[in-house]
Amino acid sequence: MINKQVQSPAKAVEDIFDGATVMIGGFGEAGSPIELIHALIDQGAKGLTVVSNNCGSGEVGLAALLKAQRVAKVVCSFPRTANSTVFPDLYHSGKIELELVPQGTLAERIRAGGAGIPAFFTPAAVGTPLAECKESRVFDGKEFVMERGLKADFALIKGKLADTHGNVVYNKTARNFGPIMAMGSKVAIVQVERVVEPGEIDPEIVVTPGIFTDRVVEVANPAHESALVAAGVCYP
Amino acid sequence: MINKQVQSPAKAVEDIFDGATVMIGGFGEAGSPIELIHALIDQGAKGLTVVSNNCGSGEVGLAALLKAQRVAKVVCSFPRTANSTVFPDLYHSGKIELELVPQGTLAERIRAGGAGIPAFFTPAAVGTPLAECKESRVFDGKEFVMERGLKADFALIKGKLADTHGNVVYNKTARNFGPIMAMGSKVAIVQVERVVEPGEIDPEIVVTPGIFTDRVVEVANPAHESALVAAGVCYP
Amino acid sequence: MTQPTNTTGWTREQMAQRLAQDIPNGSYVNLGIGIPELVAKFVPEGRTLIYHTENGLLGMGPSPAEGQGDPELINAGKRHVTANPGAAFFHHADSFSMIRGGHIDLCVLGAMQVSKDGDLANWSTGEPDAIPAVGGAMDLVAGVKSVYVITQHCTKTGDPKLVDSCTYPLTGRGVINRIYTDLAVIDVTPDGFRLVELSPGVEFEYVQQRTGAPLLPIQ
Amino acid sequence: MTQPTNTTGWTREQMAQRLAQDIPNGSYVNLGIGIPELVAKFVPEGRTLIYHTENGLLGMGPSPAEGQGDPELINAGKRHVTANPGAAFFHHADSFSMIRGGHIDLCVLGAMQVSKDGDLANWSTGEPDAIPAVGGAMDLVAGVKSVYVITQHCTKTGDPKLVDSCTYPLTGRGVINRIYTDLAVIDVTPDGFRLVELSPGVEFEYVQQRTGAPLLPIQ
Repeated sequence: MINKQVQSPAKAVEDIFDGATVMIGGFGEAGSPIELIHALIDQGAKGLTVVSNNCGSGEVGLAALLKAQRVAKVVCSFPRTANSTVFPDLYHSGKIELELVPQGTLAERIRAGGAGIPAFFTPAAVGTPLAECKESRVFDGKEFVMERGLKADFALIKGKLADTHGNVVYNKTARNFGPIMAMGSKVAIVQVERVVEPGEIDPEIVVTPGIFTDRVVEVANPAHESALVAAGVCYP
Repeated sequence: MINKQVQSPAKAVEDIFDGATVMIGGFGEAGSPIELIHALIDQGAKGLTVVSNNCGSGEVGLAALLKAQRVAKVVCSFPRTANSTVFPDLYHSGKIELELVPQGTLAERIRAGGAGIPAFFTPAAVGTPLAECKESRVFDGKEFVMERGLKADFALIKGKLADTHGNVVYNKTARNFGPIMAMGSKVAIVQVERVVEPGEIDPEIVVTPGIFTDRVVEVANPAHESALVAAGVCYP
Repeated sequence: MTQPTNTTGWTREQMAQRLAQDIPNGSYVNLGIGIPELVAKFVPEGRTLIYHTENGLLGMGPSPAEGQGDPELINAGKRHVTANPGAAFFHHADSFSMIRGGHIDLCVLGAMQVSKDGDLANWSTGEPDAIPAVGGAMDLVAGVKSVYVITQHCTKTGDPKLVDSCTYPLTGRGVINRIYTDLAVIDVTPDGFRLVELSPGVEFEYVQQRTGAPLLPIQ
Repeated sequence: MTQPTNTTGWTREQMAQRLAQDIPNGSYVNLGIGIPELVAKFVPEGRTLIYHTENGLLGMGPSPAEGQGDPELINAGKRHVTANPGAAFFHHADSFSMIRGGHIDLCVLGAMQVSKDGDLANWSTGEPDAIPAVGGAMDLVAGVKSVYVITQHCTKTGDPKLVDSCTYPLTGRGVINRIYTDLAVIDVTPDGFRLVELSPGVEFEYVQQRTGAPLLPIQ
């Protein structure tokens, strides 16, 4: 008997420790695991390194986690957002460190971390400030920069549906970083609208096989970041 | 209007040229695109480099292509097969070159080729004869060997169902190398049991997005290698 | 070089329309945010393009009707979009494999500066107080087969955007193939900028004066 | 060291049964071809293991009834298998990401030789006329968290398989954690081979005589 379901977001994130590296899924609001992030705010872990494509908007979800000053460093491709002053304020006051990574390099580093690849070469960023101080090398007459695989202690991910073995399917473009962050993290925590029994998801359509998933938690009606921001919600 | 369907296996492989590198999908008989291989035998291209996990069985499919002496070199993880003397005979008589690659390294090299990654590091084969003469490097105290991405001119792949845009789904463990070979080849040719209109495959369950596929061809009732071998078939 | 924004030449829509003529049927295309997005509206009848958005969708369709959007079906600009028949969803590593692996035929981007060697600067002014943010631009220019820029010929203050060498931080080195501006279509060649076409009523000298490097005549 | 194959100790089934006791509930397991496959039959009641086969299936079930096999649902040994509820299919690069990335808890393999340093040789005799074939063995030993060997203690000609250093070409260096033979369970430790358990009726000296490197006593 294998059952990876946990009963609440709070339970799902209870062992995230101070200083942990946490991958957080989502591209903009699509795929942002808001309920898991809010549970992490409640839980109190601090000094975190967050790996995420963006830095959230308004003062909910990821932006609220930053606002609460729980994050020492973000590894991110696009921390600027129209509707948030949280990251800019922290950045300008020197309260948060930023490692800026091209989006495709970020994705590939996460996948590499999960696939046991310690380093790989990419043409992205060659000749730009983001490749300064990085090892570069010519293959077949073209220059590439070496990038390292990226691993995290935890990942917070939003799926659509999961079974108790941890097989996950996603919703549309909310898939984005979820599958690779499940691979790249030691403990992948996935919130889904519904958890079902093994056998209820066709093995041909599983996107994240259960081996990459450690905990699934049901959030039947997940909030949408844009709706919360429009309503002026500030968490907590 | 985009329509990648071609009318016959013969038409699908007509421009494969002498000396081309051809990736051929399949693990054992599962996913082996027998009808495309037979069309390639009929077509006559020679001096090929074949990238494939195995070397076929009996004297049909891939084994028949080897037997016809169209293949100068195989890049392969497991060329030994219970039911075939074709590869051993060619190998012992010096008529074929073998590049032996660990299976996971082979898969990752093909994916890397398709993903624009010219090289990566893997722990597989470190300290073994297969890593001799290869560059190695220590990351975080552990030794890794550098492997190069692998690209092909063509790929021959067996799917289950495709649409005219080239989106493909597979059948069970016949999926194996198909999706990555579609990525790693310039011209990916996929045989499927049925070609449908765009929209008939749910975008959530597409395994190979159409961008990786160049031609799809219907083979309604594909032969199974084991059945042909059991029946004593020798192609052509 | 500081002069009022010119009122001569193509409008943004006309620039997009001009570019759209040059995209072959069946191309896989990634359109950047801003003017590049306009290109989709002007694809000639009878041609089908397949749009890739790097956040995991191939076969992106137009924006949905007001109020019909799905917050989990968005494009790289985070705007609501739709999925056309024949679409596919995939994760970010697969999406950037399409980009980095050279599977996308064309990418259209905005620019702050393009150099005569095809260098592009479009992600940062390099000002110390700016929040750096790069997104997928560096991956796109490094991986996509052809990279076109669509931009006003000069900045709002009248400075040329086509320059001898970029002063802003680079997005990529030697990556731009062609530039569509309000004044002209210009190729980046091994010899530098070469004029392909002038917008109606605009003369070569007028464009040369507003270009920060020598402009070769139409070949 | 050449002596008849011993008739003392565990049978193949008993070796598999002994190994099966040591696999925790919920483990992700990859079983090699041959004796390793027997392990699945002996998993204690109440424990669920999830079997990975490197050709793209997690949640592999037992062989189907005779004649019920699907030629496109096979395991790494190319035998017909089934898919349990909760299974998933995936492609080869994903499958070896599970292996190389350390996501699989345990791999059980056969061996030609294991050295006191945990080196494994199980893919080639190194003979010049042999057809080299490696499959996924090198990836498995390099990536899986724990790698157990299950093997007869000696070769058919009575030579030890547990050796000071391997004479056959290596599959991996320092990769084996534990060895289950017909005579004993033996750990590979920084100090060399250490006895964990003797099979019933077998004595320490008997095993030591048939082991090509010093055997440390049970700790």
